[in-house]
Amino acid sequence: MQEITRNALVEKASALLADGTVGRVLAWKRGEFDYDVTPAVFQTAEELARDLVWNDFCGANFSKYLIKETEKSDEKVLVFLKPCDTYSFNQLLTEHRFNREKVYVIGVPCAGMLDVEKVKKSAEGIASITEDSDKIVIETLFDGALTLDRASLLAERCINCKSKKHTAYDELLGEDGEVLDSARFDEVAAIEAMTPDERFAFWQNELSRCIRCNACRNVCPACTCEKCVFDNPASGLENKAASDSFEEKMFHIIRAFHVVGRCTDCGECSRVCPQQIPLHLLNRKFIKDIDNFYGEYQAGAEVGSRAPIVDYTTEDLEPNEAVERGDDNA
Amino acid sequence: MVDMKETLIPVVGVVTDIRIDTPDVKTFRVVTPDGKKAFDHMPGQCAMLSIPGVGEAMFSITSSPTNTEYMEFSIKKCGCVTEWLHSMEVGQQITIRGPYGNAFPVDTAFAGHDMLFIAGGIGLAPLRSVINYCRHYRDRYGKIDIVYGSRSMQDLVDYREIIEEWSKDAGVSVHLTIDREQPEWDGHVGFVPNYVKELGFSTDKIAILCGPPIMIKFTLAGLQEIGFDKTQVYTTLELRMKCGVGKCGRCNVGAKYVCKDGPVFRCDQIDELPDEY
Amino acid sequence: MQRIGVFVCHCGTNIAGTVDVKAVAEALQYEPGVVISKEYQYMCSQAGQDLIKEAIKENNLTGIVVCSCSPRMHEATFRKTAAAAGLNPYMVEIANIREQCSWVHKDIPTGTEKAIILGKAAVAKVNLNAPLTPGESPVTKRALVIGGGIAGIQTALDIADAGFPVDIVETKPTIGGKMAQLDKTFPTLDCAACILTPKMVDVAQNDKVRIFSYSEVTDVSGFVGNFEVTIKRRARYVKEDICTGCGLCTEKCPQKKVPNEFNLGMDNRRAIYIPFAQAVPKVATIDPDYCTMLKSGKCGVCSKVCTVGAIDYQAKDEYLTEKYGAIVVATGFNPISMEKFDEFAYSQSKDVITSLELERLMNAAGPTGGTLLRPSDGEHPHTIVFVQCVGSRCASCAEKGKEYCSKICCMYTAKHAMLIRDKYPDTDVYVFYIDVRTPGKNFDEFYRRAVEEYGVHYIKGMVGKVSPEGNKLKVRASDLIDGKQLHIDADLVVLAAAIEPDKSARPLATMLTASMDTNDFFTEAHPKLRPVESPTAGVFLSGACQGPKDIPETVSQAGAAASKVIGLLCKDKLTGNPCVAHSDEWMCNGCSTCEKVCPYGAITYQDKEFRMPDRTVKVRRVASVNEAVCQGCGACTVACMSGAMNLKGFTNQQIMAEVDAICK
Amino acid sequence: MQVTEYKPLIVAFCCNWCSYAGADLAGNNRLAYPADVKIIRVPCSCRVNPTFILRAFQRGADGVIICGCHPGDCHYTSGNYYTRRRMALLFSMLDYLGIERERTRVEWVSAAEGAKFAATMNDFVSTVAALGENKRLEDLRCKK
Amino acid sequence: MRKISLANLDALFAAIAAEETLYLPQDTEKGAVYAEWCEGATLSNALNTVRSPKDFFFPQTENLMDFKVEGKSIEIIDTRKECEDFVIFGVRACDVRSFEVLDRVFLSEPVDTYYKNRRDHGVIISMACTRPAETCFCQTFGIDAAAPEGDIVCHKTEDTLYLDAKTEKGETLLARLSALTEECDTSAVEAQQALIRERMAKLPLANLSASDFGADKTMEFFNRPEWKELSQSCLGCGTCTFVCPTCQCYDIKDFDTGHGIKRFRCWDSCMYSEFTRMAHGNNRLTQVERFRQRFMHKLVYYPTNNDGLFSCVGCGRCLAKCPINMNIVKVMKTLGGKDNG
Repeated sequence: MQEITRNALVEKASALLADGTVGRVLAWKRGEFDYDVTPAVFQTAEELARDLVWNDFCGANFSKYLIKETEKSDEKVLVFLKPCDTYSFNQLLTEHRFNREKVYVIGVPCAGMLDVEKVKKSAEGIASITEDSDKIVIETLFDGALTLDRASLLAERCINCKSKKHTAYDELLGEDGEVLDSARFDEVAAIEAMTPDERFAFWQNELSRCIRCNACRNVCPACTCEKCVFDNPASGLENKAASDSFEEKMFHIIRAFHVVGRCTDCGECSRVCPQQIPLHLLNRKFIKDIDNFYGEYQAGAEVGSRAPIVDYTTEDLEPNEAVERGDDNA
Repeated sequence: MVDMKETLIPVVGVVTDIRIDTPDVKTFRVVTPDGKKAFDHMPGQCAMLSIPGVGEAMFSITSSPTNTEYMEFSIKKCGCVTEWLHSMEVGQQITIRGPYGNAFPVDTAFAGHDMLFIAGGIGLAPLRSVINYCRHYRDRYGKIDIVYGSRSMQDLVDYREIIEEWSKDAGVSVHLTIDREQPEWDGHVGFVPNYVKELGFSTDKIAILCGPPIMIKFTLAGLQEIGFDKTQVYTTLELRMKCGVGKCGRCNVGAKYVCKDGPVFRCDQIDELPDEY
Repeated sequence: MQRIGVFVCHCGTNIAGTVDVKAVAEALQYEPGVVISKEYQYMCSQAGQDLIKEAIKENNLTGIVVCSCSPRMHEATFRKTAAAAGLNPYMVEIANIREQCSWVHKDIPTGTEKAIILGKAAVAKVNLNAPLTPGESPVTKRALVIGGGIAGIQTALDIADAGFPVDIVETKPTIGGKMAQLDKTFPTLDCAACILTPKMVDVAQNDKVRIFSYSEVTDVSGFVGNFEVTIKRRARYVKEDICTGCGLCTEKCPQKKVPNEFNLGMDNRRAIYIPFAQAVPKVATIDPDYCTMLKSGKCGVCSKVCTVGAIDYQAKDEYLTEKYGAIVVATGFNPISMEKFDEFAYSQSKDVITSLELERLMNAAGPTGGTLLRPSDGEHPHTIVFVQCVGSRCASCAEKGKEYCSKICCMYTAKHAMLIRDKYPDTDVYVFYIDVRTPGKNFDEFYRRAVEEYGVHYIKGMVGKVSPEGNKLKVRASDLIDGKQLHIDADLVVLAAAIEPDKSARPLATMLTASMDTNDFFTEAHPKLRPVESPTAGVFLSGACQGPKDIPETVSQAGAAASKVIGLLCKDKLTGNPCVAHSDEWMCNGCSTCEKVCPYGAITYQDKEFRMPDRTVKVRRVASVNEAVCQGCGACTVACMSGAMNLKGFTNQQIMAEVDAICK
Repeated sequence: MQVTEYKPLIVAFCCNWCSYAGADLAGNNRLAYPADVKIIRVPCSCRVNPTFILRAFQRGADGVIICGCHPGDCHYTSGNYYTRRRMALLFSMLDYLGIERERTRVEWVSAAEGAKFAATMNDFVSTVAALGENKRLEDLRCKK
Repeated sequence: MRKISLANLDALFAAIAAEETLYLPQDTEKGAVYAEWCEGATLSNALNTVRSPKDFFFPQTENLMDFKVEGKSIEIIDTRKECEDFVIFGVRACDVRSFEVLDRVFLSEPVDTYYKNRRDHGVIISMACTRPAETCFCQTFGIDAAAPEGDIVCHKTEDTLYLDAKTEKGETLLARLSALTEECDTSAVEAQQALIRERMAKLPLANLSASDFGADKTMEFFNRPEWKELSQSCLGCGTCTFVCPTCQCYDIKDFDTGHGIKRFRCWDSCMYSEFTRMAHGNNRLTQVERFRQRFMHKLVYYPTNNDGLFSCVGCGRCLAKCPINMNIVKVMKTLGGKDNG
């Protein structure tokens, strides 16, 4: 259950629209079903009152939308950011992707978001979903009502939440949290602990399901290139649907490499993957390695920080040792 | 089943002649390896040329169907396929498939009419096929007027053919214009739409327009000003064609597929399409 | 599509011996873009170059591939050839089928197959080459010489003679370097001071030369013709322009117990000192480590005695930034530490000394006034043992010594032995050696005189152990020729210590981006053909910083370096390397990642207006590269995610084409 | 029984200033190494984009080695330091994906180390040869 | 009508697989997928597969032809091969309809022989849906989940599978399986159909109507201002098009293998910003146009050219998979006035 109510968001946004602080509001919009929430731009208090939602399914990270949204006019854009979203927000500012002055950030505390896939796995034919503190009640079409532990339906990225602390905001609703000690690298470590053959089999199985829909890339707040190398025939890397399993590996390795030191581990890639490929495990591997090799670094923790991939010391470990070092940490 | 002809599989073509028309337009003559024309076509139809490894691109066939020996393509350099084509030498093989799209109604709607061809820049390429078809079957058509303009004298495609053949034909009037004054040019200077209005044609003709979108827009307006009806005006939207067979999903303007329903459209038909071209 | 000519060189039998060059030429003829493929005996010869030129003209070639020796050898040659035939020089690619093929592979099928693949890769690359035009940059007509020893002095003088201003930066309070510490010089036995000090005076008096003594280089930026160097002028607490060098302060200073480094610690100096009588600049320097005034604020004697008021206890290190067109490195050498050579008891006995210490002991201005006396008891030594190659040619003792030959030891030892025998005929002198190396004009004659006229005992063999016993040094050695063990009771043992580059060289090399070998000697641009240039453009090498050398060699190299500098400074403009990074502004998203990895600060950002396809105007932040500053490393190209940053001459597409061709 | 010896295909990226010169020196000194090694000259090891490495594997390479100046000796001062970090991360990722770690390597070879160059290549070729054909990063379309 | 006890299902599958390759939905940790049947494989109970079965006829990538290029000459190699017979089991009513939608594109002149080849050799065994999901809206497009089309139509009850051949292909196959099945009446099936129809009527999207859309309505919808708002959060990814059973946009590309050129066809998406970029420019410049194209195509353009047939089958995959939960239902509800208001 989210600490802040939907009405608090509506009131706040309406007030800021009314006094002219902002011209538009980026927030979550109600959909057909209780779990179906769409990012939307609101321009009037009426729209907000009618359609804004704030519930356990507001996973979408608005940071990347700000690039497009701030270009549209001179008015300020109000955006609601969850703690993890603020990391992406800062990272985008580090990369000069939009003008901070044109954004009004309201930080919203987050109690974790539910994984729609998990919800659907536990119930067929969902008629409605209601929250009741730590329980989720799902009314189904054919099987009556189900009551489930909220914790059991939390998204992986929320179970392993890295921070409840907003790293950027103009105004905060409720209390700010702390950076957490999460177990987010456990899954990576588990894969590292496999034999090379097992690792290969694991990733071959995962990546071969990729349909190259580019949802992971297009949702990724770190993927903001004017033109992606994979869309650019001149890059020599362009490919659309994979004709050979090599291409999926190429795409995902290079994509992960391109966001090294820039990925904030927001987890959107895994959330949107229609094939449920655990893409965050690629990015997290890089984050884990960076922490191990070069000292802890959290992209987006502050604006203007220098990522380890664009830095060095004269005493860095050798690439040939890196793999072994990885093992030791496994 | 696999004995069926597959339209996506091309045939080999050999480039037997390359003519430099303008600084960025070359005309390529293509035959099959055994020296024949790859396939028959009608004026306005297109063919897909390709260089394996570089890609495919659609071009209007600029030679007339009446030419039974070979096909010609006037191609402007823009993009990687055309760049490659421009760097070819005689004897190079390419692949060719087609013909694609509909044709100008040369034997139906056009028959017996006075013809007014209006082209800008590389826009002459698709019209050349029709012009030469009409010249070939001269008695089927009335008076032929050709208004052709380009940025400069050097940018006039097929200049030699225009001067040495077209303008010498009986009943064919050629009106050339260039955008800006040039010392060696003693002809008309000015943009095509204005020139058309200046020339003030009688309105009992079929007009065929081809050129950059902006030219088409203003010339059409100009024609209407001098009394033409949109049903008398034809143009071609070949630039939107990609796969050639109307299946790849790109060429449609509204519900019309340029590959199948076009590329030749009468201007009143275009009016019925949503504004997406 | 390019029109490419392929030219396969036989290089006599160097290539043709292991590579079927005809087969290579034939195989490459069918590669995309290739219109002509030829082979010839020596492509780099005039006839070979003419063949290329003619082919370019006849076939309207737009690019050429030369399959020959390493591009490091003749890329420039063939670029010039292409340029002479009207082809852009950057439309040339070299397939290295000699150093990286024919010379390392044995049989013809293997060599030929690989040569063809390397040729294909070069063809694939040249297909994507674009003509490049180098940018131009102005030349600052001033040179910097780092190091004020004989090498630096000579270089500075020669540059100044040509009319260009030159600055010398010397870390010591005086210039003069190692040569100022020497007594006599081989093979002429003339006095070092007599030939060096006039040069020191010359340089001091030359109005084109500025000397920054007691100073060091702390930062170098820029590039050939346009270096910007920060020089730290260490506080000497004496105003250089006021001090007359009278020396009164150095006599009155109460702090007398400062080891005198000029005499290698064999005597003491004051806390305020002038290193030696002929020092340039002849001004005093206060040693802050020993000066009581500076350490505790109590004393001030020197200030009181100074008649001109030159003392300034408040002085601070000063930094000045100067622009230079060329930089000469002349950081010289030092004997290696003898601490680790326990077998020679250097640390245990004062009477085991190094040759440089011996120089001071024999120098009239030295601690003993030129009389050879044992450091331990001031007695006259009667038996002296010289040990050669201590730490030199020492493959097995790399942890304490050097693998290379220090080159000068044989000669100076002969000099020492001869001088001792001449001055003290009652002395027995033994020299233990591995080999005696005396190539050089009048060198062998000099050595033979030591043996034949002066009766020096040269013994081929190793000294196994030196052990102090009483006032003697027991020397155990082997005589390899007679095959017996020798025991000598020596009064003095002189170690010919290996020499190594000065410790300041390594950080300096980093600042200069100049490369060094594993021994920290500066690498020359070419060991034979460009011996006084560093691979880093605009950086030149003078003296022992490049490798062990004696005075005549040092002086001639100093002159050579000067002439290279003069050649550079004579130019008004330099044409740069056109293989620099370039940002495709349409693809750049202004993220600043490339800027962070650029070692030269060549990338800046600006807001630019772009006309978008929908005819709106958008202001975007995009990167641009300063082509004069970019050195073309390519770090930015990999940092750039979108591929907006590319390196001309080594584009992503070109390298991938090479990869593809190799992996075909 | 006739066994054709398996010949791996090795792509070596060598920086122009140190390793390429080191390879030349190996040639000057006639220090042999297998012809399976094909060298691509790059200005600096930091020019090597991970995509080049994957591309080589896609196209049939069995091993990729990157050679640059020794850390601290980079002609461009810091290029190889970036290489070191980039490749450390990339190699670790490839290993994580179960791709044989021995197929990729970074070696620092100076212009003076002709012998090291030859020895490195000999060692790398035999290591890769022992692994056999690259199956895990291959593109079947590129197989003959 | 024939029937077989569910206990004998494996035998049925084995019998089919003995002669043709048999594909059926199988459960994985990440949802149901069509996979080749092999000993021990079980039929998924899931409503539908994550990816649609369009791959069987229009695979994500396929090689069209090869080229050998040497010097200036080119050799074209026709790599087409006669496809082997195969059977797809358990196709839902919506997906069966999608084949008709695809047929009208690929089998219209000029016939796409790659598609036809596979289509000719595929037998479709469909399966009625007893437990439709909240995202289902096939009935909007006149599809009856209780009575799918297909070569053979199946109904699965608690203990029995009922099979009914609807085409010649189906008859042939069913005849071959006659030893395993037994003739039966239609009462059980009819009972199930009644239940399905009752359930369908109760679905949240049961009342969604397509009547506002259809042939020749281009001008009515093309310039509607709502497109902008609907498309504003679209990521421009291809998820909806790739999970869609009827999306068939493709691209033809060449791949240089180093020893020849492969010309292949792969799925493309009209949602991609690069989709209509050609040498002369891009005629769908912003996501508004691309987004509009997709839905106009499904709801207007396709019906205009295909006798009013919609090219959406209401399978609900895009509703489930769109990263931002924008979908055709929301588009229809926003644009379609009177019935969906």
